[in-house]
Amino acid sequence: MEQVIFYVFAAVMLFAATMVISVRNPVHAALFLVLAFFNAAIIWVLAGAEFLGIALVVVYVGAVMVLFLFVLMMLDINAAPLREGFARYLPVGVLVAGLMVLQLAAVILSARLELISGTIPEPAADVNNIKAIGGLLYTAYVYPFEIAAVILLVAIVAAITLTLRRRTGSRKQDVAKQLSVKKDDRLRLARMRPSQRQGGGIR
Amino acid sequence: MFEGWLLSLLIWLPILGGAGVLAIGRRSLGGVRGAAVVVASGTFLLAAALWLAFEPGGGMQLVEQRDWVPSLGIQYYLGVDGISMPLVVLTALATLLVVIAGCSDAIHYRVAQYMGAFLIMEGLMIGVFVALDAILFYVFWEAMLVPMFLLIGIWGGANRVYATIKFFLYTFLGSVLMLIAFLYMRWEVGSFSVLAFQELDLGLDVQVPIFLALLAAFAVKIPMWPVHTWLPDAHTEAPTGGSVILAAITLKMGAYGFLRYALPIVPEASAQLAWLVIAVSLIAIVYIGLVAIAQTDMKRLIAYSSIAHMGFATLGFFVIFQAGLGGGAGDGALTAMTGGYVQLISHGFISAALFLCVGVLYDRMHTREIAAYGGVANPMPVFGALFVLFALANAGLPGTSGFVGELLVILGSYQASFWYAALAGLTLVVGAAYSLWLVKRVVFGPVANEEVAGLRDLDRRELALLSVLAVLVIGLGIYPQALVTVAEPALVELLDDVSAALTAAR
Amino acid sequence: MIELSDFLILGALLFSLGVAGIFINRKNVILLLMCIELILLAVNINFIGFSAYLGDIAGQIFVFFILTVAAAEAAIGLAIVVVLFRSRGDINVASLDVMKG
Amino acid sequence: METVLYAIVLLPLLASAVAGLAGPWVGRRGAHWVTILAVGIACALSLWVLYGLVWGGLEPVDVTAYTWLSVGDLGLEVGFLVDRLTALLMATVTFVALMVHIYTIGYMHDDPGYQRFFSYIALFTFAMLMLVMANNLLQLFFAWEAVGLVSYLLIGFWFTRESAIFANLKAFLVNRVGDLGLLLGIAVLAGAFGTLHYGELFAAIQADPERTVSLLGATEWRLATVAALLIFVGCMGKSAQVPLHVWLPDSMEGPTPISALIHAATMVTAGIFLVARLSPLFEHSTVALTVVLIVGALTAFSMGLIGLVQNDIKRVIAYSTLSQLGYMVAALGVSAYAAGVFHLFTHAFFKALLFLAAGSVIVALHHEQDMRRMGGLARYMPVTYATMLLATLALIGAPGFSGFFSKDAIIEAVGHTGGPWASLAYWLLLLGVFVTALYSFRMLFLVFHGRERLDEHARAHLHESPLVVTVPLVLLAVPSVLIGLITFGPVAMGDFLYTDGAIRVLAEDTGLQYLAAHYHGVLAFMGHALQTPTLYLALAGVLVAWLLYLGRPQLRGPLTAPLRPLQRVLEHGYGFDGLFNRGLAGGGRALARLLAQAGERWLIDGALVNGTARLIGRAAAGVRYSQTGLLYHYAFVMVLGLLLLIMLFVLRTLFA
Repeated sequence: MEQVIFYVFAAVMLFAATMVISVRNPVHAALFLVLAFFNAAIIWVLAGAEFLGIALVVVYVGAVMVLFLFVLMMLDINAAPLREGFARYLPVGVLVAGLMVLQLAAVILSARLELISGTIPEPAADVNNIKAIGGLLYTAYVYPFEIAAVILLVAIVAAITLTLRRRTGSRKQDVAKQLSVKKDDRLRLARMRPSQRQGGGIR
Repeated sequence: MFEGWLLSLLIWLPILGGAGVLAIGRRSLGGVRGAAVVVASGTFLLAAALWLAFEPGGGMQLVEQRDWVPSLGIQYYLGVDGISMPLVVLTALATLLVVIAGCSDAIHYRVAQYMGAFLIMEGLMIGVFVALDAILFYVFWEAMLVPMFLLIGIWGGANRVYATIKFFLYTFLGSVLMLIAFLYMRWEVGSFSVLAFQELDLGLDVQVPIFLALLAAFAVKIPMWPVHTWLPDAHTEAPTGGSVILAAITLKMGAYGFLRYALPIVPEASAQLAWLVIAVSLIAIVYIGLVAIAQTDMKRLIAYSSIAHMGFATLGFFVIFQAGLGGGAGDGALTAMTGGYVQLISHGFISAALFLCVGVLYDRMHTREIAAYGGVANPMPVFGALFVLFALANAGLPGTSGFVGELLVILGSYQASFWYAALAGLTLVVGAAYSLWLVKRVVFGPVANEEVAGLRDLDRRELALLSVLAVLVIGLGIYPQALVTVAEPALVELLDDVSAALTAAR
Repeated sequence: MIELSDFLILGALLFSLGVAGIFINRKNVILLLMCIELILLAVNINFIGFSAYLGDIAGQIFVFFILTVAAAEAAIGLAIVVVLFRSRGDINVASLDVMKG
Repeated sequence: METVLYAIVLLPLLASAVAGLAGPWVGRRGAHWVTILAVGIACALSLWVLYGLVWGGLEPVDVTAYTWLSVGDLGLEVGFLVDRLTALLMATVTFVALMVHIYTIGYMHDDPGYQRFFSYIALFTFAMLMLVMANNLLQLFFAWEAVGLVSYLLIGFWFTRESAIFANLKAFLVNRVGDLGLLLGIAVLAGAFGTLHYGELFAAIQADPERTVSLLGATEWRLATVAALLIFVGCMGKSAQVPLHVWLPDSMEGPTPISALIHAATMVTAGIFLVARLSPLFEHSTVALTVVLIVGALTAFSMGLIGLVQNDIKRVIAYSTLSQLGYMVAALGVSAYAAGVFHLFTHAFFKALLFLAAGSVIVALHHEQDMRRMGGLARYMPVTYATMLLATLALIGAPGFSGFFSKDAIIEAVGHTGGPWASLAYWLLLLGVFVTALYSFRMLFLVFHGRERLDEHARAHLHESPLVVTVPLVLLAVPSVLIGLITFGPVAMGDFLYTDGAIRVLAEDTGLQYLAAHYHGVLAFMGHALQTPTLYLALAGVLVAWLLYLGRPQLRGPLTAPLRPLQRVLEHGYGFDGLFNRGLAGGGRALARLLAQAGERWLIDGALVNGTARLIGRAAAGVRYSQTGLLYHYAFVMVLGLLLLIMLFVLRTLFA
């Protein structure tokens, strides 16, 4: 039963991935990617990784892919020229991908590694996946966890800095600048020579 | 009193002093000059104290040994023996002279940096001579390139960029190979101590690559034919002081390397490949001597003569294997080795003096072309006399220091082969030809042009500098025993070690 | 029962698709980013598969970190694309040749 | 005794230092007084030493002053060996030097380099004394080079003259070629015996004269021959033997007192001294002695011939010096060391006198040296003329004069030596006598007799030289005439030089020994001369000179016309000068330029150094094309690399 579910979702996922790289419209590609993620999440849940499955949906589908779509739409790229040369590069892509599949298959199917005969055991009913992850994450992996947090922070800062545009000509008020103003900045004393009248004037 | 610290002081006083001079910067020209002279004199006094504290024949002395990077076995390990001590004193002396020479108005651009570079370089060069840890040695060896690079690059002549890059790449390439050799030996011994390296008992198949790696580093520095072409360019472009240090000290570092590293650490490979070094040395003596004749630039000419003279040193060091090494105290090996060593010190004096002389002329006429001069002795009789003296010393006239080394090397190499001696002896003719032809064209003759006629003779500072060197050149020529007493025991020890290693291998 | 090899083959195919996508798409940087997401997903699937197979939860922890980093990468990557678009007016991969020697 | 020796050597050195370094403070008078005083004392002390050694019961001294350098067992020292040979030369050197010092006061009167000159000649005296007093070869080499140095400085004394500085460079370099030989000879001896001390060396050679040395391949050479020949090369350089003679005529660019002191009386005879001093070595090599004989005889004859065609008064005397040096060397070649040294001794006086007299003429004529613009000077300069005549008579070997004894002894000694080479040398030397007489009297007649060919200005100021010039002339004339009569018997014929072992002769039947055995006093020797061709050849030479230059000058043209080609060869000095200047010096410079250009600039710097840099640059330019800057290319390469890597793992781990 589980195997059937796995194959169905796996097939859908591979289809979605194929569409990601082959559709003309990038927005469609993004939507197919969303589909692929959904399927992946289901497969993960099937393998007993409930937390990550949920997280994948929430974080990726909910946040990352929306960001992709947002950027795609915001940039407003016309789709037609973007797909040029698709046919030209297809053989290379297929060749590379095929080679890679062959090699990976050689690894996976090799008898020596004994990967082929392994069966994934049923997840034990009493194990709470989220609890287990939490237990590990906050004890043994607490430092990497903190680092991951910092990485996210840095990513936020970096993304903002990169995209921030200081607009010229906006009449924004800068309080700090107003406060730090000094006399010399505003006032200039001009020294002028008393003009000498030559002829004319009052005698 | 401070014997446990003397070597460290000798290294760090000039370096810190140099930093201090840099700190004075542009604030006070007089302050910079005064401070530089004080630091250099202080270092020289310390070096003099070193000479007095030194006991000839006492092996490694004034040893300082502290951990530096214990995990890698790197130590702060210093010591002097009869081979390194005179070189340390020579370094201190040459730097003092150069700093005093630099107090003239010829150096007016970034004086503090100029002085600072020399003082820092002095400390580093002394470090090269007293380091007994290979990594420490390597650090000093490479670090020393930086001030020299800056000196040529900033205060140099028109073509200085080419010269500096050539200088740097050449020397750097060679020394990287040396580092690899050090790392290999560290792996064998477990520390970087030179003395431990010398105890190593390596097979010939390992010794040969190590020797070649060391040869690459030292041959470039000396420099030996055919990796010598950086020297004429560097000399020509360097300011006077840079040339003096380059010729008087830097070249000696390579020769010192042979004595401290190549010969004692890999004696069998040295014996095996001695023919190569001998051949190259003889080429240096004859071929480079001839090339010197054809030079039209005074500094290039002296640079080529330096190469030829250093050929004598290397000939002396490597002819030992064929000159009856191990045959007792009367063999030619010791004679040749001592000759090579005396040649180092002597060349330090003579080349320094000659470059200072060229500097004197350059300061006045701003050209190094021989053709621009002629009859300089007419307006500058005192200078002319000194220049002739140094040129004659360069030609190896007896009674000057230049003769001692050449004589001993010729006597020693005769024991190896009559033809070595004959080829080396050709320098008597060739050396005289380029030295005296230079004198003829520059010093003698009728006054060549208006500018020469208007030259003024040496001022007091220049006279003092050249007189000191003249006294040293003649003094070493008349009583070389003073130097040999200090160095000979160490050289004998070195020869004994080498011959013992060769006997053991046989 | 799901076999371990099922997971691995799925990951391998997905990975290859991602790589092929990088080659096929030469016009749109955003698509490249998406392909990278695919590749990372393939890796994650392998991790999950092994984690389940070996009963070791640590594999899932790694997936967690990969997700974190991938999210950061996507955010910064998109930011760069935005800047690129602003400065050059398009995001054609083939026109990104400033590094040409 | 030792104190005296130190004083003899060091006084001139000190005086030189005072005159040279403190020149501005001591002034001109100070300079000449201090040097003359020092050399005078040295001369007096030398005479005392000579007297002591001969009559006063002094023993020969061999002391070490200090150890110059000791390396292992090889001790190189500075020390003195004073025996009769040395003492004789010390006396000669200091006496001639003293005369030249005094003479210089007059000769260099107006020269701005007055103090410098005195400093140099005092330094020379020091160096020459060190040379003859050395007790080891190293010190001899020191002094050998030192006299060469002073010679260099003095030839170039007037350093603003191009010809002078050319000549001094040439002199130094040619001498250096000889010095190379000497140094190698020293190396051979030091290498074989481990010592350079004369006594030890000679004892070692005596102990094993057949010792060999291998120079090239397996061939063994006799050590004595190799060492002697190499050392003789040194002698050829310093004593200007063919073909290393080319520097001496040019050295006449120096002031005349120098020509007298250095290039006639003392320095150039150092080579003769050297061979005589090393007689225990040379005696062991017949080959070396034969070479010495041939070279000496050739020089004696060929250089005399060149003297015939010179017009410069100093060059005539210079070639005469060369010729006489050849006589001395030839004497050494037949083991007639005593005769050679004796000729050295007498020659020092009359040749110095000739030069000084010539100098007197030159000064009187305001530095005119061309004999074609002289003539009839005997009237104006009687003292100079008289002394020059005496010196010339001594030179050509007029009976009774000093040169007669010494030269006749040499010719007779060579004549009484057997062997083909000796016969050839004998004939060359005999012809040389004729030539000597011819050029000497040619000079005398051209300068002092005949028509006055002076210009008006010179004639108006013509007068005899002052006392400081003429007194030394007279003082030198006395020994030139008399010294032979007095000393010929003991020095040349007796055992003066043999008793204390200064000179050693191995063979029992040398020509000189034959002469000595048949020697019955000075008068008998002179009488014997009537039966030898020497005297008549000299007379013939004088007569021919008279005929051609005074008696029948109109004959000169027709008589010499067939000899024009020979004359041209002689005027070019057999082409040696050309060979040296163009061939060796020019060739050397061309080679140097070629090496500097082709070897340094093109091969090493161009091809190797900058070539490497260029190659790397080119390679980099090529590789640059691979850096398209296109992302997907990089990605493609990355993936390819990944594929390869996986392939590697696959093959390695799975199918191994």
